[in-house]
Amino acid sequence: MSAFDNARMAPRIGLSEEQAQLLEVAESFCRDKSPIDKVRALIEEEDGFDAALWSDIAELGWLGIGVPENYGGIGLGMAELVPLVEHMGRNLMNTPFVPTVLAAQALVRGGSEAQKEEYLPQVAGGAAASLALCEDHADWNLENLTVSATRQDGQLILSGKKYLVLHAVAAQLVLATVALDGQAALVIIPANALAGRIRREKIIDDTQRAYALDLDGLSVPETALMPVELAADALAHIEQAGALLLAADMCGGAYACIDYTLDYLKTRKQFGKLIGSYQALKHSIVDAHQAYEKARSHLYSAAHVFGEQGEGDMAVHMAKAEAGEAYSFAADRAIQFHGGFGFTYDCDAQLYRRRAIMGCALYGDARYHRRKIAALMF
Amino acid sequence: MSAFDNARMAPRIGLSEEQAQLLEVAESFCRDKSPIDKVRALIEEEDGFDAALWSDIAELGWLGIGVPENYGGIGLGMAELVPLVEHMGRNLMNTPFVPTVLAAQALVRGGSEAQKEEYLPQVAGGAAASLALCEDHADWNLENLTVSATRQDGQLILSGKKYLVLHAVAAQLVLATVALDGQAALVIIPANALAGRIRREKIIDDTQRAYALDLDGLSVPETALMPVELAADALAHIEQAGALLLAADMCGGAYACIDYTLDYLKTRKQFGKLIGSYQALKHSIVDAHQAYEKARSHLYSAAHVFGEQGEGDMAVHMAKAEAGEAYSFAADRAIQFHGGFGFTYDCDAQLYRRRAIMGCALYGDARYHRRKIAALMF
Amino acid sequence: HMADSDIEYDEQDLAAFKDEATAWFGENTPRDVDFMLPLTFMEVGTDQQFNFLRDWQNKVYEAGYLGAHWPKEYGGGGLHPAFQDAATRVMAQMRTPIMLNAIGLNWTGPLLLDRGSEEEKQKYIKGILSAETIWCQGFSEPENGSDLGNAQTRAVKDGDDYVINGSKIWTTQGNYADYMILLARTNPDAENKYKGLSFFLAPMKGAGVETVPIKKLTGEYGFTQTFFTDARISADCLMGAEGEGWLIAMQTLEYERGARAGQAGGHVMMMSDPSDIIRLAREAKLNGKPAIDDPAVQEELVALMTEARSLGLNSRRDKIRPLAQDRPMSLALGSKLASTDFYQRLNAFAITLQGTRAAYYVGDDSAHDNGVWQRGYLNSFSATIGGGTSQIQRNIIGEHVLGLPKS
Amino acid sequence: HMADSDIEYDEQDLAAFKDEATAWFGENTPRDVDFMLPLTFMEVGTDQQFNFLRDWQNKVYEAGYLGAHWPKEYGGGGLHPAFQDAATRVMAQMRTPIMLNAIGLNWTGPLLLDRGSEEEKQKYIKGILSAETIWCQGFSEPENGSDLGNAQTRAVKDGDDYVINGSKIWTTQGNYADYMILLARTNPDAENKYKGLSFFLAPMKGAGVETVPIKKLTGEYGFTQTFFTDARISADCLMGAEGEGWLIAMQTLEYERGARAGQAGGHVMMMSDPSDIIRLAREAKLNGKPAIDDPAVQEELVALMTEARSLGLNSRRDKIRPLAQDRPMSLALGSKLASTDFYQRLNAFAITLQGTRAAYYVGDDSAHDNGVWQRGYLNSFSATIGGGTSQIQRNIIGEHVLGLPKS
Repeated sequence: MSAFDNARMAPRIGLSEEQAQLLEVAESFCRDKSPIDKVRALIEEEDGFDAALWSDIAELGWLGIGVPENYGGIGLGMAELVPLVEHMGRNLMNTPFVPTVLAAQALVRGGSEAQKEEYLPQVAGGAAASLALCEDHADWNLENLTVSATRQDGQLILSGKKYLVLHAVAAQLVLATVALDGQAALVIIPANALAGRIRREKIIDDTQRAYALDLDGLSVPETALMPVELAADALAHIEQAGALLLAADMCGGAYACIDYTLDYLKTRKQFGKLIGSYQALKHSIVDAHQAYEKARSHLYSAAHVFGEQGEGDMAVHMAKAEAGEAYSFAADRAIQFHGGFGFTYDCDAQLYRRRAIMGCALYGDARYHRRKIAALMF
Repeated sequence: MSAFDNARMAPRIGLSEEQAQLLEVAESFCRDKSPIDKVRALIEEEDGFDAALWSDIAELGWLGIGVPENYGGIGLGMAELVPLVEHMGRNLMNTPFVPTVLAAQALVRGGSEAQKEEYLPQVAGGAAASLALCEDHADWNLENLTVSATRQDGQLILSGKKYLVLHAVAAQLVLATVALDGQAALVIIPANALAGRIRREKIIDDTQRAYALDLDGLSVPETALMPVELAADALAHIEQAGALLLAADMCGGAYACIDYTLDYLKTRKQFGKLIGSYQALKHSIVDAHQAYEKARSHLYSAAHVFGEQGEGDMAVHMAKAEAGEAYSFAADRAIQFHGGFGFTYDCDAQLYRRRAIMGCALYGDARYHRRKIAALMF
Repeated sequence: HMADSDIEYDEQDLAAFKDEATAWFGENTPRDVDFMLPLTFMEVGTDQQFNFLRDWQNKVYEAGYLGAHWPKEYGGGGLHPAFQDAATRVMAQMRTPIMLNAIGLNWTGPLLLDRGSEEEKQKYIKGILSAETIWCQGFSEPENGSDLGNAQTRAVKDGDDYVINGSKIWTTQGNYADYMILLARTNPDAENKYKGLSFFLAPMKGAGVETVPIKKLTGEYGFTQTFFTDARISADCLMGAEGEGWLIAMQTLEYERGARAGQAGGHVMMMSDPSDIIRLAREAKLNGKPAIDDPAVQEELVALMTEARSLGLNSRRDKIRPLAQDRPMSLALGSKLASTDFYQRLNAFAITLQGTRAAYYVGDDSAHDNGVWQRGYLNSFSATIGGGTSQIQRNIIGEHVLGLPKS
Repeated sequence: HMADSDIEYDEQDLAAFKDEATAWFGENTPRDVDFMLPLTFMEVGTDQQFNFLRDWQNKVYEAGYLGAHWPKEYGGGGLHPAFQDAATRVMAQMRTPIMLNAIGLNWTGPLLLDRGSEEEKQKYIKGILSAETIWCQGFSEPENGSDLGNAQTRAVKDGDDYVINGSKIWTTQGNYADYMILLARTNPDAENKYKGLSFFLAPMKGAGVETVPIKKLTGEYGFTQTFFTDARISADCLMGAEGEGWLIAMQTLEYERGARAGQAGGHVMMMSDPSDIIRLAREAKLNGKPAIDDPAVQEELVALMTEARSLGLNSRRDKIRPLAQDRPMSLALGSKLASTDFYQRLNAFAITLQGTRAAYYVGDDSAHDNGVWQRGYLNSFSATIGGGTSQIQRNIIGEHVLGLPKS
């Protein structure tokens, strides 16, 4: 039945005025602030991002977009974050933006009144934050938790390790998922408590930064525990929000890497002809472009119906699956079509390809999301 | 483990002298006896095959190849049948050959001494035969049987219908699978008993003939029952033998339809250029050719190790899966690359495409056989 | 020329119109027809099918649900386009039989309304809507399947007539048509092949015009090859001026590709609803279990549903400027490739869900859905080949959208 | 020139030789090396790796398991090719470290043995086998990646020398090599671009030769760009006559493509065993279960194993005349495309089995198999791009095997 209805129901897409304005601003801002030579320079930096750029972003108020006004935010939603992250992806921009706004979402949906009042204004004001979700089992299911917390006279004693915590060193607070009395829960860990517990990870995407956190024996006050009764809803929200933003980043990346490859196809000659005139390359870049357009339609549809029961989840799953496949295919062909140059680190194609692999590894790849859709449909 | 071994074990392939000779004979025989205009003429005929050609085949002794010498055969095996069926497939030749030799295999492996002495010499001598295996449930598992037989004073009373019985009207005997006391069994039904119970089916492959048999209330003497203790082994053998021969037919068809398309690509001009010079067509026909070569290697490997425990089954599953996909892809592109002409019934591309669909529907398609391999490997 | 889509209209009138339409089609849509109805206007193979659809189109037109936005003075309804869109959507949702006179409704009609003379509009528009006069298309030729500009059919001025010689192929309903929009060469010596072409509204019933039905790969009919042997047509049949043929033909194709609006409405093709394949996957058995229980099948079904949704989303997104300006025309020019390849993949996959029953074809009791999937797969090539093959479409997108050099 | 493969040899000798080889490699294959060994000769990025592999090749040669079938008088073993084949198979099965001097062993060596002068054979063969003299290849140029015939590096005769100017790219081990097989232009005015080329055995250590390491997309090294600035090499370095360069280069590529025999043996690339991915699929978890339990994963794994087997079967079938004569050269010319695309697909798929751990790269404790799959995927482009891209391969097959017109 549901499948029947879903198929009959005309899928919806739309763009709010705020989205349209942000799309315009983000396009020029990200292009100007993240030229490729700067991206490559940041690769060599330990923290991998530009603090000045970070405060620019804070000043633009982008960190408060998803935060309610009464907590110092602008009170818009996920939909308005999509155009921003899309253009960050187009320009391979790397800052703690995504982990920070996702952490804010976790607080909005899962924090106590006191916690929201304490932390949301900080985050909306420019304090970087992050989420510690991934574990050694490599599972995308956020409720599959081996890291645990136990109560001990007013304190929570944590045990276990978290992985792929984006920009953990820059974050002033890290929200970690833990199993408490066999239930999923979120605890807020301040930066100072993490001293000496952070290891930078060697990840495939050189433009980003991820860290492993050793939480063994770390103790935080019980006040750091987010209300357990809100945890399940908050985690479900994070999974959707994370997938949506990663889809945006990957859609943007797919566009940029197709564009980058087109430049080469229009200027590089072999056997006396521009290589873009050969159908082997032309038709396959067309296929990449078609896949990108498809993914972008799903992305803005998912942004438009985000949060709606059923329809909203389905749209996000589709957007993440399509964006991941479109980006992966486009970047794979980008390397190939650049020939010998494509095999060098100097060619940007590999930067896109590596970011695509990273983007699929976070918040679920195409196979994972198609399974979720199947579960909803069949 | 097994997967590990299988991967390490260098896959084997070889060609016996008999195979080599038959390959040579079959190539010219099938080409001469089955030109395309004759194939098209036979489409209009009710029985769809040429009786004279059938007796030629019988005279060549091909029907006895898989029959032991002491039953009037030549005493070779399935491996020697492969080159013949491959070239029948290349030339879209249609006769009761495949159902007849498979019925013979069923008798060799599953018949009583008396039955073998009575029927095998007939079949080896030119009597067409067929197998009634398929049922309404459309399942490829030969042991999934709803058609049943019950004993009644010395007789077996059958009930139910069989489908896709190839050349049933031409067959002088039909071997049908039935459930007897909840067990799979085979019964031998003489042609005369089938009068008025045969309906010609409308199948996708116009070059072939298939019929539905209404067995309800049909009674045969208990002597028509093949030894029940041999049934399981016989059915397993038929499944493998059937898959191998269909793979051979489809490999042959894939080659022929690539060849047919190449002729067009080398002579047809559009926009002033031979269309075969466009990479969109050239590279995709190359992919079809590569898939064909792959399938053919698996085909002759499967013929070479046919019957070997484990390795034999695996090779047949791979051969059938690869041949089905190679033929389907090649014929699909053959229609497309013939453009407007490809959309007409006059273009042979559709004959190949329809035969490919038929070939996948019989004895299991690629997905089915890959599942079988997975079960063996993992 | 037609109700300006920018002028206001009363939303309540529209809602009322939509309700009436829903009611009318609910009442008048023919039920359980005892022969196979064509799913597209290219599959009209028998007189029975033709007569049935001609009556149906006429009935829909008389009821005011076809050409509702075309000018009153020529036979249209004179309403705002939103009204026809509403009626069209109702027909699609209720899966009513297709409109027969596709070339007239979607190509000739809008073309005449956009650039036809007053006489031409007076003479042809009403008959197009009522299906009284059937139109066919004469662009492709046997030797120039994809290369329309190279058309060789000659039209030689002779007094008040043109004398036509040559042959056209892929004429839909050619054996029924009263008129053909004909692309013919009036000047073989023009500076380039395009400038030598002219555009005619040519009668089909005259002497020297012969149509030969083409048997499709499905075994059915629906197209003809049309032969012109010294066929005389009045010089009035020339549309525009001599040498403008290519220009007019290209504009005509824009209506087909949906890159230009103005079509009379109603659907001329019935794409199988994607949800049909889910129903099939529930009914069909693989290895004794419903095909839909197989995870690999589920994964492909999901991919197909995702694809199906993207087709609708792409066309809606194309109307949202900020989301469609990076590469102008991308979504419009990409839609044919996307939808036709999807439809082919959908039908091909559906066949693989049927186990041994994949072997059956239209007309066998054992065939799933009476073989509609097998037939639909074979017919899907009309869309991946006709109107510019998928390979040509990739050239168009690569060159006109992505700016790549010509092949 | 070498032990004629048609002459007889004693099967027992061969069996004994094989047993000895198995025993020797069992004993001498280095175990638990504490740094990452290159999987191919194109991945030698550090001195540590280079020195290790040079010693290893020398040791294998001294033991008589490399060039066993090359003529004794030049440093070979003088045995029947079947013996070297046996030794090579043992090395592959035991996955021993690769042979370092790939260009020398597989390109220069056989070339010299087939058409080199007596002096050249005396001078170079032994050093190739012992890894004393390392060889590199100088065909491709930055501006002519796929278009070798268009090489622009100049070689100008000046007295007893040639003066070389220009630049070559993708020189494997260029920073270590003693000699380069160099394709250079001696006559810019030849009637066609091919006839202007000549072939040199050029020393790399002389003045005016500079090599600059290229950082690969993996972040590692292994290739250099080589710059010639008025580099003087003796006229004796010319192989064959002036203008024969293209001819000799094409023959050289036939050794690479395996279309010609005579290579010294031993493996210069270690393809990850297909069964490794099955082990990965058992270890890696998807949604809390071993990836291999997922039916969709199983289906792709089976397709990959089937593909892997077909690579071996194709080359065996190529030796069975009646099964390889329909389209001569088909299996030989198709093998590069088939194997390189397969290897890329294998590694790409392996990454998708790792869940969140797909995000790790070489050197992280959390990376599966220390990131060999991620790195293998990125490195796989060296094979789909180098030695003629997959697109060029399809042209070659389409034109030379299927007889299609040139693009």
